[in-house]
Amino acid sequence: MNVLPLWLIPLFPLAGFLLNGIRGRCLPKWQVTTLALAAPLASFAVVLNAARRFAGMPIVETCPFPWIEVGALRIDFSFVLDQLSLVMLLVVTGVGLLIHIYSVGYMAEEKGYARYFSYLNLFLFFMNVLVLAGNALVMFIGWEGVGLASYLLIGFYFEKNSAANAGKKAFLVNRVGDFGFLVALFLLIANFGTLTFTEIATKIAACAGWQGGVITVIALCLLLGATGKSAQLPLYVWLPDAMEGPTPVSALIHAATMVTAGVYMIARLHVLFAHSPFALGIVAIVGAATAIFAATIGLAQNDIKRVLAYSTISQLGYMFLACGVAAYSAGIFHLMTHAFFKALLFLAAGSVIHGLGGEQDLRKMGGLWKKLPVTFAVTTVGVLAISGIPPFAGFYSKDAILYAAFVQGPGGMALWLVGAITALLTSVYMFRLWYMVFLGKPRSEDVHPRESPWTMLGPLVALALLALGGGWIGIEHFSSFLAPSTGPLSLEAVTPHLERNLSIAAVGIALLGWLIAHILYYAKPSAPATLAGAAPRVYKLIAHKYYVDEIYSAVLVKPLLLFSRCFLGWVVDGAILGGLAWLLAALANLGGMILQRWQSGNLRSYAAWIAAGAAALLLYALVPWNALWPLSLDTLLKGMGH
Amino acid sequence: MNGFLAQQVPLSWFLLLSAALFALGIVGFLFKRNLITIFLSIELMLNAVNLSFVTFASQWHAVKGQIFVFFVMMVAAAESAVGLAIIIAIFRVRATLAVDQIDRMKR
Amino acid sequence: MHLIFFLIFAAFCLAGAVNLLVQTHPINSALSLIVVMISLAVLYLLLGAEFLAAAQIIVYAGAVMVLFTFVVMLLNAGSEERTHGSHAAYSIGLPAVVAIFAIIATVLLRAQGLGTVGPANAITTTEELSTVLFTELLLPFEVTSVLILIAILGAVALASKGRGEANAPKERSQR
Amino acid sequence: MTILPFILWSLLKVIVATVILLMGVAYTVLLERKLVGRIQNRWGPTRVGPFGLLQPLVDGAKSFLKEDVIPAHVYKPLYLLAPILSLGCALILIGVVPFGEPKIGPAGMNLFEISNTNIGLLVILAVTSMGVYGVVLAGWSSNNKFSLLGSLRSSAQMVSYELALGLSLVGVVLHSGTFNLRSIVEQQATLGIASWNVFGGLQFLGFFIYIIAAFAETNRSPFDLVEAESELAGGYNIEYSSMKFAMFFMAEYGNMINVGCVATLLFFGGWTSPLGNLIPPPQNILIHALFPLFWFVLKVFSFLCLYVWVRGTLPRFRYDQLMNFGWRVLLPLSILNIVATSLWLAFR
Repeated sequence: MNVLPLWLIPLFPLAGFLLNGIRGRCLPKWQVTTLALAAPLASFAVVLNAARRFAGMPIVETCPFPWIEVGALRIDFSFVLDQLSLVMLLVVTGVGLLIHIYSVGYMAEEKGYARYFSYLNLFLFFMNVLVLAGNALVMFIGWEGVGLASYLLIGFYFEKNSAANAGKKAFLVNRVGDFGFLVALFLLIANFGTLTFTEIATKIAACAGWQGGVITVIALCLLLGATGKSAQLPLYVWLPDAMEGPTPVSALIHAATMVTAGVYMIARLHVLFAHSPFALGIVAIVGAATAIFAATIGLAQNDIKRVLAYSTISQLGYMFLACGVAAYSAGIFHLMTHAFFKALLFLAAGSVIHGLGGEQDLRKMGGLWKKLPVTFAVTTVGVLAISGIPPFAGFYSKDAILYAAFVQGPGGMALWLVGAITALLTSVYMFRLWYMVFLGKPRSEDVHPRESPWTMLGPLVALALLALGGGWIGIEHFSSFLAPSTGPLSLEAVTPHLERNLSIAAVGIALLGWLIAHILYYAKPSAPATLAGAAPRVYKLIAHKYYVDEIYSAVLVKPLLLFSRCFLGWVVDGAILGGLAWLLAALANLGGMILQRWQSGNLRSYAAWIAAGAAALLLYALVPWNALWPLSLDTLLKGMGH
Repeated sequence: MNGFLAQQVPLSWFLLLSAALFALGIVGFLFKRNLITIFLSIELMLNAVNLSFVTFASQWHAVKGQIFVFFVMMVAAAESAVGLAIIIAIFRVRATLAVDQIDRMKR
Repeated sequence: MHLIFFLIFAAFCLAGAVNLLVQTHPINSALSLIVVMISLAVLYLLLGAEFLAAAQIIVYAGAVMVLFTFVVMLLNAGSEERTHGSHAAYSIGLPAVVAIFAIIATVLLRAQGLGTVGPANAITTTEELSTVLFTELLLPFEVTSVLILIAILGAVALASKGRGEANAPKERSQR
Repeated sequence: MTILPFILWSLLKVIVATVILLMGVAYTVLLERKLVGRIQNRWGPTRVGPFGLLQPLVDGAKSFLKEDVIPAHVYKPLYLLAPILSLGCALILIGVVPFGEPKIGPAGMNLFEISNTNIGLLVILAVTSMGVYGVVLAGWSSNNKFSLLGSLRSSAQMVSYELALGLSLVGVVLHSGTFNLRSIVEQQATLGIASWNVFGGLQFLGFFIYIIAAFAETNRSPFDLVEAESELAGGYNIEYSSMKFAMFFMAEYGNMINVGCVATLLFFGGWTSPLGNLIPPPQNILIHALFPLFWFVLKVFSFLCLYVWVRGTLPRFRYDQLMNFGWRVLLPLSILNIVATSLWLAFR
């Protein structure tokens, strides 16, 4: 078992980041490109090598020196490679590599080419650290690092105010989640005395009857962290705004990899959730609610990337739903297929935007299938995959999740229902997008679309193939492979009937959604408007994304601002601190006025004072005060003590 | 005659001399107006201290006391080089060596 | 013999130091200090520190004081001016000096166990001195050499006319 | 040891040595005038006495008898002090110089040296370093710009070259392991010329640095910028006349003799013969006593001739050349000599 050292995997992107970040400005473009592509390629090669030789036993690699050692607590800098992280690594480096290649074409004309790629490599570095982490603290480093890279890349066009604000928003909202994660880390240290995943598992296993209690608290804190990073209710608000970044970034970070870190984290720490049914239920409810909530918003969005963003939130909800019903492998399976088809859809959208010269509004597109044939083809694959139509990848994973939910009993039925409705909505808005972009008549005159270069189309085709065939591995194989890491997928009451019926129902739902979209957006283009007119309030509510941003602004941001300005600004800073400062200044001034006569600048006066000081010191040191004066300072202090 | 020759000198006399020289050095520092003379007074104080070092080295039969004086000499040499350079620099700017007139940092 | 020498050269010392204070011209003060230093060298000899006696004359009287006289001559320093710049020097400094001397003298006169020196006392040879200096105290010795190097550089930098100062007289003449 | 004979004998030795030294000084002047004359293809003094041998006495008498002028504007105390200091420093050095093999005389005294001290070499350096004050004070107290320039030059020059001078002797000290001049000489006696420090001690470089630096210390040509007749009209002693001038003059030649003595002692085996201990000492007590004295005087005499020869041959340095040479050539070379010597001593 000669696996190359694990630390090589994050090392290459880090090297790429450092080289491009420091020297990139001065290098010619082809060298920047080579460097930027070599990093993920090398990482991917190492991961492939590891995957080929992986024999089922987790590989742990620990830095020989202790990283943090406080009392009994010892935290090492360790990496671990097991089934879960292997799958994740394949997705991260593989999709990452494709998106790097795509970016070469997409970003070719942009300023800050080297900066872009150095950030992208930085992201890949931190993502690899996150995935490979052998304990929660290393994971936290990756967690924060991807947040940083995400912030930098969302604000890549920092000249644009909206982009800069979106970056800040993402950063701040993520802080709320990170707070949860940190509290969970502290609780873990306090209760288990370790942060290493395997040790936590053994310590929990040691007392099998331990349910709920502090574990629930830890799990809920972790869930808060996960909702922040993975854009779940209530912390999803940053993700739609994050679309301000370049489209490949949206594909890589905000669809395929980083936002799935929450799912990964829950799967990684599933032992905690397994001992807290309550937390698990909350996970499922959050997932289901987010899924349907985001899907409804997605129906009414007109920005191509925002539709995809809400779709991403919705699909992430699916993954949480899967985790919530303890079907972690199903969640990871969906994570993988979603990475393929959502990256594909984002990149295809990017190709459309690129072809239209930056246009993102769905209402100005239409009939592009002739002009952008390859993009059209791959988008079709993506849409079919996300809608869950066999034999595309999405069908298998979504089916697995819905099935896993369904078999959970009555509560599971409800979850299944929500999931099914979400699937319908997903199908509707995805085909809506498909119809509005590619079919029908061109809605705008002044667009001159041109097909993208092959550096962009190549990755698209590759991802399309993955989106087509990624699910054929089947949930049974996948979950049995993952079983050592995430536990077996417990599908009781497995009856072939039920599974087949549910699959047929899911396909039927997806086809129904297609039909609705066909009617509304192709056959009868005027229908949506009448529909919106029929229920204007509902339409307005959805179109304004349920006013969540406004509510957050009114409930949280505005009062906080008011508090800062009035109390902190006027009272604390102005009156108390300012007054104190003024008082101190006045005192200093007064003292200075008195003392400045001393500071005459005359050397001899200074010397006189020095001599006086020396005389005083000598007097103090050499004269036996105790003998002269019975009440010396020492006796005085002693007397006070008694 | 020989008895007189063998007469011992108490070490405290050396120390008293050292103290007197030191005090005279301080007085020089306080009451001399010329920068160079003030500097000379500092050297006088250093020498006074050196004398007490050598005396104590003799008292305790310790070589290190003498080595300390050796170090003081080296440091004093360095100090006088820098100090005199400073005096030259001051004189170049102020055209005077009277300390009472050199009481501003700015020109 | 020691007593005679001590009395003679202690007297020279004190006379030189007092003369340093009394003289108004810096060159006289410097010469008085040389007298003090040479007398001190003799006292070192009495105390058995023969290497220090030679070093005292070579380093102090022969190098440092030459530098002083050189600077006095270079700056063509005149006699002291009678100025009254500091009252503190009289009102604070003088009592302080008296106090310092009085305290030290009191302590010394009351001290017990201080020895004496006479012809029978051993002489510290240069070998003894250098053995300690180059074994136990090698590091301080080397550090001192660095200090002296820095002092040389500092002195050169201070005394050489910088670019800014070379222009300074011109500016003044323009005003 | 009783004290009174000790004091009397010491006094006697001091007087004899000083008188001989002063006579030596006087005749060194004659030697210089004769030799420089021959170098310049003239006779030098010939009139007074046979070959002009009485010339120094006549010169001395002239100096004594001339009117002793003290200019009105000089700073009198220092003006008077300076020549005394100069000559005093020049004469005092002979006190530590052993000029013959140790011979125990009456009152347990060594006849051929005034005092034998552990730190003889350091005393020589100390007194040399004090010698600068005579020149400096003379120049300053004369209140004359030429004198002042001369003394400024001299103090800078002497301080600069004293460094190289002191460092050049470190090699010898390292080799002999003592500051005691008698021990240094006795160590060079074993193999005669082969064990002299300049050859056997490998102090060839040290000797050259010493002799060059010593020329500068004594303000002799080619380093006589302090006097520099053509530039400073005589330099520091321009305001001096009669006996006070003669004292400076004598100090200069006394210093030459001192340098010759030190070079002889440190580098050329002192009083030992070129064959050293290789030949048995002569049996006759008188010859045994005077034989080393002869060698010592011969060696010093050759150094005096070297002085004169150099003066007759080399032109004067320019001032910047002088400083450059001292700081950039001699000082590094002397440090090199120390390093090389210590390495040799450590690894031999």
